[in-house]
Amino acid sequence: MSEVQEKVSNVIKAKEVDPKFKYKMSKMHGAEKVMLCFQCGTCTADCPIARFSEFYRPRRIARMVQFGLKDRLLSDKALWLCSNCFTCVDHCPQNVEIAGIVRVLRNLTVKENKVIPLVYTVLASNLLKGGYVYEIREMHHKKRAGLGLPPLPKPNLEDIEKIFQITGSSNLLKGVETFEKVES
Amino acid sequence: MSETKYLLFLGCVIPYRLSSYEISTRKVLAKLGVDVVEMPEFNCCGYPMDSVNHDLMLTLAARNLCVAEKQGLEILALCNGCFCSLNETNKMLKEDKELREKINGYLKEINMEFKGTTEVKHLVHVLAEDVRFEKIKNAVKRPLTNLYVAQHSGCHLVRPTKFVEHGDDPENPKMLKDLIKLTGAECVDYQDEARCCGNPIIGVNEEVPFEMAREKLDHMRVAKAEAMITVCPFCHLMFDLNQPRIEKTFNEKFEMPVLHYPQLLGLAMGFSPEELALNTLRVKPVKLLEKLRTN
Amino acid sequence: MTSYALFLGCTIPARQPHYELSARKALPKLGIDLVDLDNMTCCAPPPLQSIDLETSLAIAAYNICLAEEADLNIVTLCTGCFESLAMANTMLKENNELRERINKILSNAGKEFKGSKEVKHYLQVLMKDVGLEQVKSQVTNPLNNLKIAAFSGCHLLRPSKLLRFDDPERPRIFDDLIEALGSESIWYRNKLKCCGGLLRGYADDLALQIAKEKIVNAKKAGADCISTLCPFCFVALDMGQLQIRAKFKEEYDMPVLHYAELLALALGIEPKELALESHKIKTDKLLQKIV
Amino acid sequence: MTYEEKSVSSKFSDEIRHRLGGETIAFCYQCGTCASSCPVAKVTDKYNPREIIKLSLLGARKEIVAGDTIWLCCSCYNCQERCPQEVEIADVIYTLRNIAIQEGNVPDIYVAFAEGISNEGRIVPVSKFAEKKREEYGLPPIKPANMDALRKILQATSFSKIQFKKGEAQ
Amino acid sequence: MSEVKVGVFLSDCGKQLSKILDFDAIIDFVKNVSGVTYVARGSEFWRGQGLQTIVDSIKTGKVNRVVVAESVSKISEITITKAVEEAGLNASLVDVVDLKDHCAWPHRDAPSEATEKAKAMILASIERVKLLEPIEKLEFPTLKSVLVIGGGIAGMQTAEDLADMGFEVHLVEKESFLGGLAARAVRFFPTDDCAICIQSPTSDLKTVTNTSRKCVYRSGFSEIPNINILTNSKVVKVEGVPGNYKVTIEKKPRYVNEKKCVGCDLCTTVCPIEVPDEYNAKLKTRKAIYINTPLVYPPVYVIDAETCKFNECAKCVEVCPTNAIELNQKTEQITLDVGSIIVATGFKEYDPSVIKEYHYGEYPDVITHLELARMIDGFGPTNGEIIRPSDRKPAKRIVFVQCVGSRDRRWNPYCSSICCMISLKHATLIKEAFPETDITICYIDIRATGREHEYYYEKAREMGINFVKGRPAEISHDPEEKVLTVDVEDELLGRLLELKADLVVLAPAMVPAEGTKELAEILGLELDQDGFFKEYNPKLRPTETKRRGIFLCGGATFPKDAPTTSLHAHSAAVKTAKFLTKGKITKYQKTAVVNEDYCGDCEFCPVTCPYGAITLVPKDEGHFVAQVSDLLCEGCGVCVGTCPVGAIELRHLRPNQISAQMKALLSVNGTSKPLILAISCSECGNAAVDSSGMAMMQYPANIRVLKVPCAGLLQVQQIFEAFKTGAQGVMVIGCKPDGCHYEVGSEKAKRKVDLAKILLKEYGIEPERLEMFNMVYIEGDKFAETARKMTERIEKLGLLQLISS
Repeated sequence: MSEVQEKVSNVIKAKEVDPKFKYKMSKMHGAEKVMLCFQCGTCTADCPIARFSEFYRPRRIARMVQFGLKDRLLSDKALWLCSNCFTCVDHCPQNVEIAGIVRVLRNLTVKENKVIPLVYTVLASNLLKGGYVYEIREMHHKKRAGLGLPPLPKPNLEDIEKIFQITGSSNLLKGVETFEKVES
Repeated sequence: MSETKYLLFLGCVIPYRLSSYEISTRKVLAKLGVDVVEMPEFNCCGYPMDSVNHDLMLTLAARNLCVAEKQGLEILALCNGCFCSLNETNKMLKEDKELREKINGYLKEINMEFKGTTEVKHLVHVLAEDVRFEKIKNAVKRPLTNLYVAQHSGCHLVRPTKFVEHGDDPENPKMLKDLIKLTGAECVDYQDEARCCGNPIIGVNEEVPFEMAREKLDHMRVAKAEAMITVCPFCHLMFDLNQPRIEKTFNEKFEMPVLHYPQLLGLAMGFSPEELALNTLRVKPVKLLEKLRTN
Repeated sequence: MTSYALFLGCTIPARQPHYELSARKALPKLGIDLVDLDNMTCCAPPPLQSIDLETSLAIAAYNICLAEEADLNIVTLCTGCFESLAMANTMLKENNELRERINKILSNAGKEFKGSKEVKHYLQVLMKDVGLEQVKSQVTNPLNNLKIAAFSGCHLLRPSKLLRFDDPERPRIFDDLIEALGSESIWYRNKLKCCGGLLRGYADDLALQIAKEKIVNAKKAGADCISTLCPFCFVALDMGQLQIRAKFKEEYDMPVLHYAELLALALGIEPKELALESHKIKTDKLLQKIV
Repeated sequence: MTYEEKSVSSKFSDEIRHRLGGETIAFCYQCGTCASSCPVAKVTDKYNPREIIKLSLLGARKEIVAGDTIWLCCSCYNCQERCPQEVEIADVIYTLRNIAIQEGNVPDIYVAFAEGISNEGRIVPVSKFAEKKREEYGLPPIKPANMDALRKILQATSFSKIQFKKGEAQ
Repeated sequence: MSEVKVGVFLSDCGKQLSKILDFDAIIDFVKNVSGVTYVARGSEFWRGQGLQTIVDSIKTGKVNRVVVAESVSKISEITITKAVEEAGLNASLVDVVDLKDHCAWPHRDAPSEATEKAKAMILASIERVKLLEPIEKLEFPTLKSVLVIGGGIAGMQTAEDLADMGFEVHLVEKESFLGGLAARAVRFFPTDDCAICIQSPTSDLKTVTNTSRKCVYRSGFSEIPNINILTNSKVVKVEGVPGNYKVTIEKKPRYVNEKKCVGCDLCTTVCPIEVPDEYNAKLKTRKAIYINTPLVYPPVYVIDAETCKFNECAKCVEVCPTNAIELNQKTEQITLDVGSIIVATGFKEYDPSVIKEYHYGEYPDVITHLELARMIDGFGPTNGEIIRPSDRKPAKRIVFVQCVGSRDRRWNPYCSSICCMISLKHATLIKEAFPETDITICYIDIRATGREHEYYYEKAREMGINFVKGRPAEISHDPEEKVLTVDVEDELLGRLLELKADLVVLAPAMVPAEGTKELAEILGLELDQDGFFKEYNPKLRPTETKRRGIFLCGGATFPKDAPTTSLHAHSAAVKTAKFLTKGKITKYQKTAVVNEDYCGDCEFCPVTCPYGAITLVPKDEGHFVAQVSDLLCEGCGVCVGTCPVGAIELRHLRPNQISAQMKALLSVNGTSKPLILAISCSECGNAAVDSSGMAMMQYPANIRVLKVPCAGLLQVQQIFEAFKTGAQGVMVIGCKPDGCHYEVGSEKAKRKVDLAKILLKEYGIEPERLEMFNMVYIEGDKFAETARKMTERIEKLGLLQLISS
């Protein structure tokens, strides 16, 4: 049954569309110019990821934002395939920051859909625990000393904790659902 | 006789996995008379958290900037990712008053304030623009003639151009190339030099980054490079640590040693391979060292 | 009496005796004499066109040659047959080069396409030869209470450039003929859209989705039954309903009748003479409404 | 659908244009009227007439001919009717199928059609049961096709050169 | 006529030519030609001392025919002709031959062969001038008045320009009010200006301030002293010739005296008849006596004769305070004498109801841009509100559909060029006024190629207007939800969309205005493949037509935006002024002339003449003979080539001159190669010969060039004559068929050549000896190569054996 329903949704019906979405997006830091995109496709042609993945198409992401396909976008795991190389940002003839748009969409996915790749929760918890996004263990410190390197700077864990709280990030990550892999 | 002094920002990956980069950098900088000061306190640059929450990234980065401002020093970043987030945040907060107020609102909670009095530099910028070529050239004691290497500057050293003001060409980065030439080695041109290594998405997908890195390795091999030179721990991991797995996945052999730039420079300045921690590389530069010995 | 060479095609004689019976009984009542010719073969419909277009044109032309030899125009019941034959007829009449090419092939079978005959669908014959008024006047059992969702099928109308049957976006002929029987021909959403029948056999899921939408639209518009002209549409919508029930767990109970059957009923032919039991969706309730 | 050929070439579209039914393909300017007219495209994203034409024009011969998308057209001619450039889209699809079949990419159901036509002259064979039923209903016996003439026709066209084998195509 | 005395003036181009050609031998040869009385050699003859030599020899009576060997690239023909005329000799008794580019330079590798060819060339020129006859200068008076057809922005602008320049202008408009399509469109892109704004007249009007622009109604346009506005009028007949046309106008009654009506609106308050207002897209009603909007010109009411009950009712007559209403007005016939006519009839929206899947005309909420424009107009039927016509509720979701009936091979294959911008304009205007409106534009390509147009597109995106790349398949109506559904594929998403809309706005093709075809027939103008008036040459002679004195401007030639229309209108005004301003047309009688004794009853030449210069006039006993208008004839000679009986000739190139030149050109060979005659037109063909020489591209000297005005002048018998006279091969060189300077000449020549080939075969001569080529100036290399190849071809064929008859 669900298989059939999914197929019917091949046609985008008017009710799926959130015409206000693009305005909301254009107020977010990094996605301001999304409405200027005229779909030339330079970003996709430039994209090193798109060369090897048929799911990740930056132009299509911009189009979906313009059209207001918020739900489809936020449940699209391909968003997490952007490698942040900024080639698209540099080459866009309309100065649309596609990588910025993708970042905003990722933020929204975390905030509204409460979904995030597992790796980010791991990095975040490391950061909260030790100030570094990777777990620096005793072994690392010993090794450094052995190599004649100075001791690592001490993290201010209190501040980090606070920053997580005031920026709302702690709440964002609370009860978030995780997944491990994104298909390419 | 130190003329230049920076606050060294190590980031997370280097202490976790790539001491070789840190060791070689410290050795080389000391000899070039660059003074590095350790961060009095540290937190992650914020880059990995950008996807989670943009404000979080900005605030984490700004906190580091505040620490530097307090010290009255410019930041020297070794990692492209750290450079990107710190530099970008620094530029944005300086230019965008509204954003600055918002972030300062957060910082107030931890008794800090971003003032916009410092700068962020990458190791490459410090060497090329502050130390200057002349000085480096003079420090080269054992020119690495007859050695052919390929450079990989990585994305965040040159992009987005909007925030990187060091005059390097994002389509064809030259700074690192010029620095390599100072060591006496030849820097070969290869196809798509400015393309990404793929590392940032390795946490969610391995197939695509492996394909990307393989393609780059292939292009370098075609250009007859004997080693690859990086200036970013992420790129280095992608090509060095993952090289055996890439070889296995695609059933090809590259055996391409990947050196941090300070390792290359260090060799030219007369340090021994051991002093530069060349032995800790995954792809052993056996042939390369052999060649240098017989040179 | 006007005589026509009856082109039955493959599906009707093999699977839909109710269609053939009703046509064979109703049409002569209106002065149309149906002649069965020897040697007729497949009309070379889309599936065969998909295999090789040239071959199908040659086969279609072969059938037309038989009619030319018998000096009769062709009438078809199936719209698929109508499309293949009428399309070939027009193409060969108007394109000299193509005609020569096909005639070269036909010469192997001792035939030559001359282009002297017409290919008509029986609705055209009713409309042009018999006339709407004459049909009306022969109706003894008007189907007054029925709301009928006419579904002409694609190949009666399209490609309009070659078939020249009716306006492809605003067809009227079928509806007028339904109304001549005393019923109401209703409008429903996507009336002119395909039933998906040709996907049956290799893309059944898609075919059923398309058919389902048609039935739903007809039902929504208050239809008592769907009327078809093409045996493929009939299968897609009649048999299709059973498959839809199995797959989607949805029941529509929408009778599907060929126009010839409705015509036969209106002309006073007894239902039991028409083999209506070969319908998958039973027509009993509908018949009660008529009588 | 992703386009996998490394370069763009007009070889394939030339081939199509020179075949019966494929003449009009190059007029296409990708307005998409066909796709939005298509009942099949409405229910599946596997089939899109505009994309098939674009890929053909770009020269993705292998992808089109060996793929299964071309078999999803249900020949309703809606696209052809509405095309502002008068591209005979349904006919172009037939042409693509003709090419595919010639190259041995024959869906099983077409093998059955072909067998029907070459053995009995009908694509839907009449069973003994149906014959009997007809008699009961008082319908005349079915007249057989002239298989001799038909075989000669099939021999004279490229039909005879096609290899029909079940289970060949994916 | 007195004795022929030919003077031959040989320029050696500062001794450059004498390095190749043996001038002494040439002079010896020329001196011995009969009729030559004077030979001079110099370094140049087209100016200065050299030119004075020619003048002196004429003045002293030494010569009365002039042959000059001079490079034509120095405009020598013009200066020499002028000097000769001033010296008292008829200007047409001169021939200039180009020894440099046609002989010395292309044959510099074979000097002795070139010298022989030079002799033949000069001989041909001498033989021709001996046969030349004096040609008179003609004058035709022209009237200083202009008829402008069409009162839209193009017509008003051009009328204003001309009136300002002092011409008497009659502006004829078929509707009751001026303004045309533009007035209904309300605003223009890309400036969002009012459509009723025009450039204000610059003539000396004391009452009007001269600012850069003004609303039509306060521009004072109608008060320019020499402008005569005729509304409700159309042209029914045009007679006469350029400079002197007699035009018949039919003026329908307005039933309201324009001079008395004060526009008080009392009449409409009493009028009992109410009908849907077509002008306002039927979104409101109007009375039988009405005015389109308050801002129109003339601001005078009009009675709709189809609905008014006239004297049965006459309530308006009773109430009118100025007795302006005159129900007994009748249709008038007005005749005007004008020197020139400007067609500014514009274009209109195509009726999209033929595209049935869009249901225009069936669903009231499917409308066109012009109808939408009426809603956007603050003075319009909805006071600027955008509504659904079906229930007059505000339209919150609007879908625009581009290319409705244009770029569509079933209806109009061309791109109407302005609709993309109209949609952007309307979308942004609506979005500005009602930001909550959701607007989607479905397009195939957005064409924003004009100045500032891209900014418009950018602005539209920035405002949040949706763009869907895809042409909708169908618009359907959901009676329950009372909304329209637009089925479209968003190609860039690769998805099918079902857009819901309160209002669907179609952007129909723009097609020629009503009555274009009829007017073209009245004026004898050609229409292009899309039905618009055809310009003479869109690049070089825009706004002109093949009929001299008749000009075009604005949308009558193709859909145009307002700035382009304006530009076009100014251009037409300048062209018209240039044509009329001298009060006369002066030209040499270098025209065709008919020998009435041979001519009779066939229609070949009048049909063929590209200028309509030939008419058939009755002669005795019901026979007709052709008559050439010296005014209209351009002297190309296409008629000469067409005449089956040789009854028509050019005064300046009679057949005997051609024969004499052929004979002379083929009299001397001097090379070992077979002689080939290249008959070239004076335009592109000869330019190709020139340019090959200028670039010193080498070809053999056996190629002899005979220049004619147009290749279309050629007759089949002349090709035979060439072979008879000794040519082993014949090349015909003309312009490219679509670039022929006389429209049809090149094409006619090709037909002659094809026919001649068939006949040659009949006579046993290889048809390969004859070939037609089309070349232009930049193809000098092609000429040289063709000449070489043709020589090789003829060499292979061997000597031509003619059975002398």
